[in-house]
Parts: sequence; structure tokens; C-alpha cells
Amino acid sequence: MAGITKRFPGVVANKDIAFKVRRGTVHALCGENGAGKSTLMKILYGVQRPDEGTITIEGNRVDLHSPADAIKVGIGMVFQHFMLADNLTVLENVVLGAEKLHGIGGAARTEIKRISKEYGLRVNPDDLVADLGVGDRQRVEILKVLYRGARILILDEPTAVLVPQEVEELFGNLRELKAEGLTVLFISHKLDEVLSVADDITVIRRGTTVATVDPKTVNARQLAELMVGSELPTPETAESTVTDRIVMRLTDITLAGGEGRNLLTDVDLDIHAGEVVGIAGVEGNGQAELVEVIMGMREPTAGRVFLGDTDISDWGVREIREAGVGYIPEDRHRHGLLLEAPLWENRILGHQTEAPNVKGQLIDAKAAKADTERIVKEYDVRTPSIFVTAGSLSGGNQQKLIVGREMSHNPKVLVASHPTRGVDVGAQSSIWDLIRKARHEGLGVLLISADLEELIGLSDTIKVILRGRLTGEFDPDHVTSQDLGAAMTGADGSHDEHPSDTTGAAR
Amino acid sequence: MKLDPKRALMTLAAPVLALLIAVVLTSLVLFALGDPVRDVWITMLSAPKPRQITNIVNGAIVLYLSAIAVAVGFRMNLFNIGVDGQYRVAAFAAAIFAGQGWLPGFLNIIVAILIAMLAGGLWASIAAYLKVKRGVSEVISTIMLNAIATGVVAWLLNKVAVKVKGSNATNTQEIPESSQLEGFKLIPGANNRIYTLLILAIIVGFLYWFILGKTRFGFDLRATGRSETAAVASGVKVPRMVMTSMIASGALAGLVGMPLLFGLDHSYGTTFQAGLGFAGIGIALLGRNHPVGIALAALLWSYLDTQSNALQIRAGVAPELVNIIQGIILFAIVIAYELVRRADIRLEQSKVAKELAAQRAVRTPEGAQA
Amino acid sequence: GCGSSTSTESSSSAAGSGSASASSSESTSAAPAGDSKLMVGIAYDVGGRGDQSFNDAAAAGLDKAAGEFGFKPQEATAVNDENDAAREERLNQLVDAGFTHIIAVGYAYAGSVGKVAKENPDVHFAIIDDDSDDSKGDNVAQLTFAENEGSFLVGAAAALKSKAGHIGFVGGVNVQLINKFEAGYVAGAKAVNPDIKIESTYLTQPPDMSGFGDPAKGETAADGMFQKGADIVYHAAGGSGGGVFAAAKKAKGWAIGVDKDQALIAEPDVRDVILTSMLKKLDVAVYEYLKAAQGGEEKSGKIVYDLKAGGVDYATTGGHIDDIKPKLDEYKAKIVSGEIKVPDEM
Amino acid sequence: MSTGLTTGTEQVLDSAESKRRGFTPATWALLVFGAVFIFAVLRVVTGANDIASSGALAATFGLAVPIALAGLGGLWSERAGVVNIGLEGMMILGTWFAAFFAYHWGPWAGLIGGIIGGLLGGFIHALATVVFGVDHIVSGVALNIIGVGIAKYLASRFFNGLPGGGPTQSPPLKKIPSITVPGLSDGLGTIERKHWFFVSDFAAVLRALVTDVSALTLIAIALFVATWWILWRTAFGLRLRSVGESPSAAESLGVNVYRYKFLAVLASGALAGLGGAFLTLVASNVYRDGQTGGRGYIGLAAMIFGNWRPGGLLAGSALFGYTDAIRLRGGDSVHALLLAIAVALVLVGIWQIVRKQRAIQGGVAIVVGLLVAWWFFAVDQVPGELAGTTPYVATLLVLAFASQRLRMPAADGQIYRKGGH
Ligand SMILES: Nc1ncnc2c1ncn2[C@@H]1O[C@H](COP(=O)(O)OP(=O)(O)OP(=O)(O)O)[C@@H](O)[C@H]1O
Ligand SMILES: Nc1ncnc2c1ncn2[C@@H]1O[C@H](COP(=O)(O)OP(=O)(O)OP(=O)(O)O)[C@@H](O)[C@H]1O
Ligand SMILES: [Mg+2]
Ligand SMILES: [Mg+2]
Repeated sequence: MAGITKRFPGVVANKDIAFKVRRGTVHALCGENGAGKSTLMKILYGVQRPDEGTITIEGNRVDLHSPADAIKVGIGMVFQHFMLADNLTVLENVVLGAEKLHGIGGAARTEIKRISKEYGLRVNPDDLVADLGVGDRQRVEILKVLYRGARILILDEPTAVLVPQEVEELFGNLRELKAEGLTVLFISHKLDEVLSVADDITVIRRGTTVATVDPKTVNARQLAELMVGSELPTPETAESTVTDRIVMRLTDITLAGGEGRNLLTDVDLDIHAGEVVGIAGVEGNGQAELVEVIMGMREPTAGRVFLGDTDISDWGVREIREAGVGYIPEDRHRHGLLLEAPLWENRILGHQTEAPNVKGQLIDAKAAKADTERIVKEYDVRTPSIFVTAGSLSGGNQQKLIVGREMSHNPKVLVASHPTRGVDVGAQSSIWDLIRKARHEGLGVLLISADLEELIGLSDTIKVILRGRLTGEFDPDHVTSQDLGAAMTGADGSHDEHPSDTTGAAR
Repeated sequence: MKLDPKRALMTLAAPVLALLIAVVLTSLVLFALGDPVRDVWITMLSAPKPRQITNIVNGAIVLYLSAIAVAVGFRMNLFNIGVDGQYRVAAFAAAIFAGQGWLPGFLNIIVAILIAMLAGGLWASIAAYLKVKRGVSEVISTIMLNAIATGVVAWLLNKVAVKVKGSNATNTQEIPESSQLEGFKLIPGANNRIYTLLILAIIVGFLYWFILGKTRFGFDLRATGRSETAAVASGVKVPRMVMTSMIASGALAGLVGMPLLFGLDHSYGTTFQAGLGFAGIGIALLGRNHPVGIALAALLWSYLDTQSNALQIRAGVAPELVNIIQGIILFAIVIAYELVRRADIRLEQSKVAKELAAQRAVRTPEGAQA
Repeated sequence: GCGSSTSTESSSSAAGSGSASASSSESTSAAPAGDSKLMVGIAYDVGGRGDQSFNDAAAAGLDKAAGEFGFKPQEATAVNDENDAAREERLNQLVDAGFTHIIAVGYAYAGSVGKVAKENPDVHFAIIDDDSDDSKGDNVAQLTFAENEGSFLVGAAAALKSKAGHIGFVGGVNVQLINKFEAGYVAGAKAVNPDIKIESTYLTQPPDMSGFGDPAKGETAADGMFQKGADIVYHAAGGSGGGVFAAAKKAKGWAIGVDKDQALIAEPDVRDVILTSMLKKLDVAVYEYLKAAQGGEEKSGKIVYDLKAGGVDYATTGGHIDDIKPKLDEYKAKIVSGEIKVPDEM
Repeated sequence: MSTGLTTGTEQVLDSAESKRRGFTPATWALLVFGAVFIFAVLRVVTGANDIASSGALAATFGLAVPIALAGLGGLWSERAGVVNIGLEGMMILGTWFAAFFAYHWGPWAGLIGGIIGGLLGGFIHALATVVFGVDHIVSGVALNIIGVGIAKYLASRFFNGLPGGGPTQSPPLKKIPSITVPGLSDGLGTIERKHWFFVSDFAAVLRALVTDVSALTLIAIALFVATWWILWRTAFGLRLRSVGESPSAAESLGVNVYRYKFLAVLASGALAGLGGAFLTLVASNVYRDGQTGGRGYIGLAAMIFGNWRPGGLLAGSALFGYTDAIRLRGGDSVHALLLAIAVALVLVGIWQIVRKQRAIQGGVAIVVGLLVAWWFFAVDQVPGELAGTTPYVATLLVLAFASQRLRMPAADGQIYRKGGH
């Protein structure tokens, strides 16, 4: 790829990007959030068209107008966000768009089984995708690409949702692919992974290629500095502020799912004032449900939730929030913001009944606007005004607005779900600082994160959730990511089944 | 919100553009089929007489109420296709009550209007219940309920109808003269009058604006419309919200027939105007669910309706041509709004990005991140 | 600029019906041609000219008068889902255009005729199917018909002709006017055979007026009656009547037409199943009204077209009821003399 | 305002249910036998012979096919993710164009005309929703308004003055021929008239299938089979469905999302237009103003009722057509149906309580059922005005009890923008 430039309104996502990939290698792309990695890969896959620049494959210049063109020249892509139709079967998802190869019936099924076996992907063509866990979906995505006979594979952050053991498995697959002569382009933020699997590493910063390096000659620190162009922040907890006052207590929380399966089983949890309790777990093991129970979006089948001494198990979301539980939702676009509403209305969201937003039954727009100005200033939300829509802010700034909003109501407990997911390094560290500050002032925090570094760095206690049960407790001062990963998958012996079974995959 | 001249211009541009497109497309159709293009537009655009102005305003009052009823649902993503049935049930109930003349003049009217709201709300609550408890799409259930309302009202009407000598119309008992509203003489030179219940429309419009824009309830409702998931997470009880707003929509729908009942027909019968609910959908969309926008849209719609009456007499063209014009306006305007919206988003995003870039340039020395 | 092309267009489209239903741009000024001083405007009910039924019957009378007296009428038609104000406006438009005689077709115009007539005492109005106080006025002729009496006769004919002792009635929309047809029909049939079985169905309920225009439903309803043993079905269902005829044809039964002599005007292949038709002589009423006006006499007040006045009758086309004609005429005489009083509601 | 609210209703999805992809032929046969049996019982119990007569069933065909065709149109469009509330407008266009073509060039040309009319509507809807990204419901509503306008305007422009035509109706048209299997029809008729339990009822069903069946009915049946085959057995269909389930996934695999959506909406229009043609050329022989009478909406309801599947849609249309047919045919059928509804409600109630442990919902069902039963015994005849609502009430009732099992295409109603996520 040479001279690739891509502009979005107001943003130059890629600027004069150039790099080469050798056949039969794993080539990693690194860069912080918003550096332009995904955009570049989408250009390579024909999803987006570059404003300038050329792409050359095997010596031929190609012009990619659509994914169809890319597929024709042997490029396959696994997107950062899964591109699967839930209500179709694995077979249907795989053959879609490639029906000419083996039809959509028996021949295709045979072929899928063959590929699945050959690369050890363990995929059953007749499963409904809706029933699969993340790991399985990842493999279906890879199978999709292989099925098309792609020679060049693009994997955009394939490891973001996997636990270390699954990552290892994936890397095994990648090495196998490489051995077959395939080329893999691999995007990750996780530098140690990159270093372990890549043959070459290209670093992108602010839309341009900074360097292509050999993993044998650099270490993670150097790589990170290349990415960011400056010193790295780390999530370090300062001295412990944990008190013995319990601000929130969960006793024997059980939440029944369909078909006699429990989504949560006997969850006991105490959060003390000034304590950050981290929850580690593979996605889909009940974290989301746990949050929903605490926040009152679901009523537990059994068990109680106490806020201080008050039983809030059957309260609604609003009462719980009014009582002093702040909430940073996992998916800010779906649960945290009204993207089409101006910032000041978003400041009201979630606190529609609390000062300064309301006077009696009426919305106090003036006060809410003034308070939004304050939040914008105090929490460094970068926006030209409080009248622009939330959707026009970058993810990090959206997140800072949410954090500011929740902190403004002096919560006793903060439920923070992936508070820094998809947020760039700068914003990330300021969010960490905010959480730390609040903790210092006696806030109890329930922190759910897929970022083990963040968990270890911020938490006072780490609990592992596996198949709806809290299966382990760790001291963040003495635990490694590897240990946590093992516990999260049950590979540490606490459980013996495969974790993705929890999400309902029936083999 | 600060008034941004560029955006204001764009918001205005859409309807004007839509009207132009409608004129051009309709003209093309007329021209292609050899109908008198000029006469049609001369007829449609001729200055209405005072009498017709009254009719336009009166028509708009009723359409306005209907559109507001629809808009309440729209603001939270509920499609109340059932305004037609709701106001039929409501007008019937109110007519029965008012016809008895149990209460003295004015009180009779007020209680009848409350009864209409109650009836409309009750009828809508069936759809609300089915949606909340049984997951039945309100689009389908309200369509079914419209047809059921027709049958039920026809049945009851035949039971209670009073026989007027020499008339073939079937009507409820006429409301006592003391409860008939004469109307306002607002348009000079017109011998007909503007419905007294213009007041009702104004009150409803104001309340709509106030409740949706200024109250907690309104905020919750709009939040639900913009993002159901975010609303739930913010503490809105969506099922209850659906229930409330659907019933509110039905209660407002109940008002649709009131100006007609007290200002024109004085009883409910087989010639009572139907189909206002569907027109209301179009008008709500045209007016972008905004109380003033809806008023303008209702006036436009009513203007077209009234002017089309003369089409056959003066241009020899079927008056239903106006449906084509209305339909095209509707299409043109939603497309125009959509294009303007996209342009708007692009505009705002690049503005945000530019201003941030400027801020960033200032801060760079401090080493802030992208 | 476009006058010439449009005027040829409109005259060709009007050719079939013999009147200026679609007037050209010149007539915008509403100057009627011909040697009559009459300036006649007509406001039809929904459906308008060409509905093969009610409105068409009025149009026929109008055409006859126009041809004879040489005037050029102006027509306007109601649209669906309108209110009284819109009907008033239509009449006002005709008044504004300078018409001196305005005929409103259908009871829906009752209120609006009453109002507009009061405001324009120099203009003469006629309304069809209503003689209530609503439309009363010194300058209003209220033309009504004793549909029940006509229906009585075809009811009697049906009972006399039915071998099964089982007949049917299909009403278009369940409105009072159509109930009147049913009431007369049932009374007539019962007069002949008190034990006769009579089925009755209305296709839709007001305000859903589609029952006057849905032949598919008409056919389904009549099919049901025939298959359950009826052998004669009378319809008062406007355009849906075509379906009733089709069902009769299929079932090898009889149908009875309405308003006009449908054995003459229905589609050729079903005409032979039309036993008789209940004639409602709207055309006569309209024609007579205009004829009087032409002669300088302005009719007003209630004018009832009943059996006695020859305003309703039954048709004998096809000769299917020649054998029972004496009996029917006997009933007719009794009704005319007042010996039999035909109910007008069920 | 694109997809509408989902509310907090728990969508109880038995996963066994959701995985069940259609019925096997054997299940279908069992269902048909079961239905016939129930009606045989009901007929004998209530003495309402018409509820299972071949005439009622034939009328069901006549009333169900246009609904089914409109619903099939809805199915195509919604499977590709475009909500189509404009079916009514498309149907109306179909009726006018069918009449125009049939008048000038004969009934078969009329079919083509109906398709063209529907295609016109489909094109407008596709243009608005797919190309311009207009909200689907908005576009549908506008289309319904415009469809009425176009048909009425064109009718008064082109049918006025033709012999037998007028501003609200076309001249009489030649009908599409229909087919009767001679010997079989009469023989079965004889058996049917014996009113033997079950045997006669079964004969009635068969007789309705071989007597006076319009060619267009056969075409419609073929279209159902074709739809099922195309959408679930071909690559084209897979792509079309994928566009309705996850357009971004489809696009990432090189499927041209816009094209498939556009085609699907066009097909939708063509089918709805054909439904309109059925009304002018089979169910009657004229175009009449207002002839569709809301059948487009009913088609949509039948499709949702049928869980976005051809078989279910067919059942939904049949339910609607049947209830409409028996009430139009008059007599005691609707009254008899009350008993059926009462029994069904009570059974559902019991089932809810016993199997699903839902006491309140079950209780409500039982109480309503008992009320209906009381009504059945209290009156001899359902008043005509109320009988007219039978199809709507029946549809609403069934939806109320079944709709939580329904699952629409995941991206149905969402506005898709290329490249955006
Ligand atoms: N469709 C789009 N329109 C406008 N701007 C966009 C669009 N897609 C991406 N951008 C912007 O382009 C820049 C590069 O985004 P991109 O998604 O390529 O980053 P990334 O390196 O993949 O980040 P991440 O690690 O978060 O995945 C960002 O500033 C982003 O906001
Ligand atoms: N589809 C799009 N169309 C237009 N602009 C977009 C689009 N997507 C992103 N952008 C622009 O890109 C910028 C950042 O968006 P983006 O969502 O990629 O940020 P992010 O930091 O990666 O956060 P997130 O984790 O929420 O994706 C915003 O300013 C937005 O204007
Ligand atoms: Mg991003
Ligand atoms: Mg990315």
C-alpha cells in the first residue's frame, strides 16, 4: 500500500500511509485508538475508498471498489465488530456471498466441515449463530474467510474479546495458516501479543505510518512509545483507601435464564466505601446481567441487593439511581447517551428527577445547561459547545461526559462497565484519575473490564466471574494477567468445561 | 438553542423545496396526460375567499388535533395508526352524553369533551395493553381496532339512533342548543364562523409543547423515542411509558371529533367525517412533530383540500388530484429533511472536529493526546 | 396557451356520457351554452357520474333535460371522508359560478343545502333523498322516494317466484336508507308468504362505504345465501350488485336489481338472471324538476315520489315475471290506495 | 423513528421453537386433518353447516388470495429489511393498472398491468427507503396517500365516459378464467351434502380445491411455493434474507445491499399489485374506487401473524379470509364461531396456567373465554354490525396469544447506510 490518504469530514483518518507485507508472514499493525488502523484495513478490503494512494498485490495494482473486488484478489477480512447475522446458521453465514463456490447445500456443508477440521476450528455448520459464544463466532469469521480461499487475511483486533487461552489458540491457528503460505494482517493494541505472533510490525500514529519494525529487535515499551509518541500512563492504584463500611452488598443473587439455566448463581459480593471491586471474566459470563440486576433493570430470581442497609432488590432503575448509584454503561452509544440530543440534554439523562436538572415536575433547562458547562470544564470534555449533539463527539469525550455526569450526583456506589473501552490513551488516563479520586473520597466502585491491566491496576479486590458464579478472588498486587486468564476460563481447575458453553452453544 | 442562521435556512429550505418538487411533478403528470396544467394551478393557488379561509382554518383545527395525537406517539417511536377508530369511538360517546343534555350548556360541553378523551384513551389502551403485555405491534393492533371500532360504533349507533322525520341519515340525539357552539367571527367578510374549539386546539398545542418540552415526563418520553435502550438505563420504565403515551395519544385523538360535534354536526351520525386519523399521520410527519410545524402543515393540508374542491368545476380535473399533490409533498419533504439532516450532521461533525483541532493546536505544547 | 388541446380532450371524454362532465377551461367562467336560460349545477354524492347506480340515475335525468332544453350543466362530485363544511363549500362554489338551479344528490347534503339555500334565496335548490327540516327552505325542492314501496313489490315478486321459500337481501352499507329497502322487501315477501325465510347481509358498516363498491364481497354474500338454499337475492348495494348477479348466475338462481332497470344495463352475460329490478326514478324526478323550471315554475317543498306518483316501480324486462304481474299490480293498487302501509324501517 | 419500540415484554423464545425451521409435510398434513376435525365437531355441535361447507371454503379462497398476495409482498420486502406499510397503496395501484390493461388488451394483460402498477408503488417505496434512507413507515404512509390519489385521478381521467365506466369504476372487464375438475367436483358435492361427520367436511375441503378455482389462485399458490424455494433454497434468497438480518455482514461479504433491498421491494410491489389485479380480475370484473378496502394492511398483519414465513402467512390469510367469508355468507356461522373462540380461550388459559405457570394471563383468557361462551348461549345471532368485525377480532386474539413467539428479521425497519455502522 502506498500513499494512502483518507479524509472524513473534519478528520484525516489516513495520511500518506505506506507499507509492505511479505507473503507468508504475520504482519501486525499497531496504533492507539483512532490512529486509523481500521480505516486502512477497510480500504484494503474495499469497504471504503481511499482519496489518494495505490494498492498493489503480487505486483499488480488493484482498484477495490467493494468487498467483492477484494475477495476476488484473495483478500479476506475479519472485522473488529463481528459481521455475522445472528438468525442465520453458521453455514448460511459462511456461504453468503460465496455461493458460487460450493452452492448453499450439502457440498458447502462438507467443505465447511473439511476446513473446520483441517484448521482445527471446531465449527458446526448447522448451529444458529445466535447460540454461539464469542470464541466460536471468531472462528466462524475466520472460517468465512478461509472458505473463500483468501490468501491474505485481515484480522482487526481479533483478540479484544478473547481471554489469554483463547488468544493462544487463535495464534496457533494463525501460525498454521502462515505455514500454509497464507498472509495475515493482524491488528492489536496488545503489544505483548503482537510481539509474540508477528513477523513484522507496522506502527501507525495519527493516521500515518511511523515505522515498520522487527519484533525481535524491539520491546513493548519502545513499541508503545512509537505508537503514542510520548510516555505511557499506567493504571496504578495509590495507597489503599478501603474502609470497613459496606456501601453495597449482594447476597445469593440468582438470575434464571431460559431452559433452566441460570445466568447468575449465588453471587455474594460486598463493596466497601473507598473500594474498587474488579470483576474479571470472559464476555458473556454474567457480567452484563450482574450489572442489570444491580441497576434494577432486571429483578433477581433470588437473593437481595442492599445499598447500605436498604434492600433495593425490587426497586426500579430510577429509584436506585436516585438513591446514589452511578452508572457508566458498557455500551455508551446504546445505554449512556442520546446521540441525537445536545450535550446538555444528555447531562439530564439518567438524572431526570434530580437537581439541578429539575424543579418539581419541570425540567430546569437553565440550570442543567449551566451544570453541563461546569462538567465540560471540570472533566475536560473537548467540545465546541454544549449545544452540539453527543453523537458528534469522539468516543473518549463522550465517555468523559458520562463520567462527569455520574460523578456530579455524588454517588455512593459507581457501577463502571468497561469505562475505558475504545477510549484513547489520553482520555483513558483521565478517566482512571477520576475513578481514583472518587474512590479516595469514599466511593465504592464495581469495575467490570475486559482490560486485565486496567483491572489489576485499579482494583482493590478482583473477583472472577465464570458461568454466572463468582469463582475466585484475587489480590491485584499479587496476580498476573495469566493467572486471571486461567481463572476466567476455568483452566485453573476451578471448572472443567469449556467456557463458551455458558453462552449456550450445544455441540 | 442558539439560532444558527445557516441551520435555520436549511430547515426552511426543506419544505419550500418539497413544495416546488410537488408542483413540478404534479405538473408533469398533468401535462403527460393532457390535463390543463395552468388551470389546475390557477385553481389551486387562487386567493381563497373569506368563506374559504374560514373553511381552511376549520379544517386545519381538526387536522391539527389529529396530527398532535399521532405526534405524541411518534415522539416515542409509537405508531398510532388508530386515531381514526379512537376518535370515532370518542365522538360517539361524547355525542351520546351531550345529546342527553343532563348538564347545562357549557358544563355539558366540558364533560362531553372529557368523556371523549376517556373513550379515546380507553380504546387506545387496548392497543397499549396488547403491546406491553403481549408484544403485539401497535401498527397491527390499531389497524384492527379501527375496523372493530367501525363495527361497534355502527352497532351502538343503530341501537340509540333517533329517527328524524324525512331524514335518511342515522344520528344520535342532537345536542341541546345551549351546548351548540356558534363559532367566532374572525374572518371579515365571511358568513361562516371559525369553530369555537379553536381554543381547544390552541390549548392542546400549548400543552403538547409544554409537556413534551418542559416536563420530566416529556423528557422521558422523548428520550425513549430517541433511544429506548438509553432511556431504560436512565430509569425510564418503558412499558409504563408506552402505556401512558399510547393512552395519551388516544385521549388526544378523542378530541378530534369535538369541533365537528359542537361546531358543525351537533350529533354523531353516518355522515360524521371519517379518515382524519390517516391525514393526521401525514401532517404530523410534515410538521416534524413540532407544535408550530404541525399547525403550518395542517393549514397547508387543509388549504389543499379546500382549494381542490373547485378543481372539478374550474379545471375539469378530478379533485383527488390533491391526494397526489399531498403524497408527493410528503415524500419530497421527508426526503428533503433526510438530506438536510445528513448535511447537518456532516456540518456539525466537521465543525466539532475543526474546532477541536484548533483547540488542540493551542494545547499541543502541553503534549495532550489525540 | 393550453386551451385548444384541453378542449378537444374534454369533449372526447365527455362524448360517452353526452354531457360536459369534464368541462374545458372556457367553462371556468361558467357560461352555459345553448338556448335555455337555465344554469344548472349538480353536486353528486361520492362516486359521481358513472357509478352505474344512484348518481348515474340522477345524471340520466339531467342529461335528458340538458338535451331537450339546451343547457350545459356543471357537475361536481363529493370525495370520501368529507364533512358538511366541504359539501357546503361545493354548493357555494356552484352558487359563486352563477348557477341558478342546483341539484344535490344524496341525503348527505341535507344540512348543507339547508344552509346554503337560506343564504342564497335567489338560487333554486333540489335535494334528493331528504325531506327533513335540515334541508327545508322556500327555494328547496325535497325530492324523496318511497323505496320501501318499490321494494315491497319486488319482495312480493321474490316470494311469489321462490320455489324454496327462501330468499335473500344484500345491502351495501348498513345505513338507514338501505334499511328502508330491506324493510319494504321483507314486508312484501311476508305479505305473500308469512313463513318465508329471508336472509339479510350488509357488506360494510358506516362510515366504511366500501360496501357500495366491492363486488367481491357482494358475490361472497350472495353465494352464501344461494348455497344455503335461497333462490332469489335482492341487492341494494350499488356497485357491489355486480357480484350478486354473478353469484345468481353461478347458482342458477335469480337476482333482483335496484334503482334502474338493471336487466337493461348490467353486463350482458348476467342480464338473464335478473328477475326484475326495483325502479327508483331519480331520473324522472330530476327531469321533472328541471322541466318545471324551464317552464318558469320553481318547485319547492316536499315532493314525494312514491308508487302513487310513479316514482318507484318494478321492471318487467325479460318477461320473467309476466305470470305474476296481475298479483303484483294488485299489491300496487293496495299500496296506492293506502290499504297496505309499507313500513320504512326494520 | 425506524423500528418502533420493543418494550420490556419478555420475548419468551423456546430455543427449540426458534430452531424449528418450518414444518415437515407430515406436520402440515396433520395440521390440516386436525383443523378439519375440529370444524367437523363444531359443525355437528352447533348445527351451523356453513362453517365447513365447500362454498365457505371457496369464498375463503376468494377473500384470502388477495390478502395472501399482499402479505407475500410484505414478506419479500421485510425479509430484506424494509418495512412495507405501503402495501395498500401498491395494491390500489395494482387494481387500476390491471383494469386499464385488461380493458384494452384482455385479462392476461391485466395481470401484467397489475404487476406494473404494483411495481410503480414498489419503485417509489424503494427509492425513498433504500436510496434516500427515508423512514420506512413514513414512506409507506405517503405511498398509501399517493396510491389512492393516482388511482382515482387516473380512473376519472381514463374510465370516465367509457361504456359502463365512470370516475369511480372501470368498464366491465373480462375475468381470468377459472378451472373446475368436472366429475370430481360433483361427486364430492354429493358427499358434502350428506353432512356426514368428518367425511363430508373433508369432501368439502377437497371440493373447494377442485371447483371454480381461478387460474390466478393457482398462480398465487405457485408464487408461494416459488417464494419459499427462492428465499430459502437459493443463493439469491440467502443474500436477500441476509440483507434483512445483518446488512453490514452481507456487505462485508460483497453482497450489494442496496441492490437486494431494491429488488426485494420491487418484488414486493409486484406481488401486492398482483393482489390488486386479483380483486379486479378474479374477485370481480371491474375496478372500483376503494376496492381494496384495507386488504393491504390486513396482508401485512397476516404476514406478521405468520412470523415472516410463507406457510404462516398462508395460515394468517386463510384465517382472515375464512372469518370474513363466513360472516359475509351470513347465517349462524359467526355465532358458531363464538363457541370455538370460547373453547379455544379456555384451553389456552388452562395451558397457560398448567404448563406455563402464568396464572394471571391464563385467568384472563379463561374469564374472557367464559364471557364469550355466555354470549354464545345468550344470543341466537351475532348482530350484523359486530359480525363484520369477526376477522379483525380473530386476528387480534390470535396475535395476542401468539405474537411473543414471533421474530422479525433482525434488521427489519432499520435504515441502512453503506459504510456506516
Ligand atoms: N465513517 C467515518 N466517518 C468519519 N470519521 C471516521 C469514520 N470512520 C473513522 N473515522 C475517524 O477516522 C479516524 C480513524 O479511525 P479508525 O477507526 O481507523 O481508528 P482505529 O485505529 O481503528 O481505532 P480503534 O483502535 O479504536 O479501532 C478516527 O478519528 C475516526 O473517528
Ligand atoms: N459514520 C460516521 N459518519 C461520520 N462521522 C463519523 C462516523 N463515525 C465516526 N465519525 C466521526 O469520528 C469521530 C470519532 O468517532 P469514533 O466513534 O470512531 O470515535 P472513537 O474514539 O473510536 O470512539 P468509539 O469507541 O465510540 O467508536 C467523531 O468525531 C465522528 O464525527
Ligand atoms: Mg473506533
Ligand atoms: Mg479499529
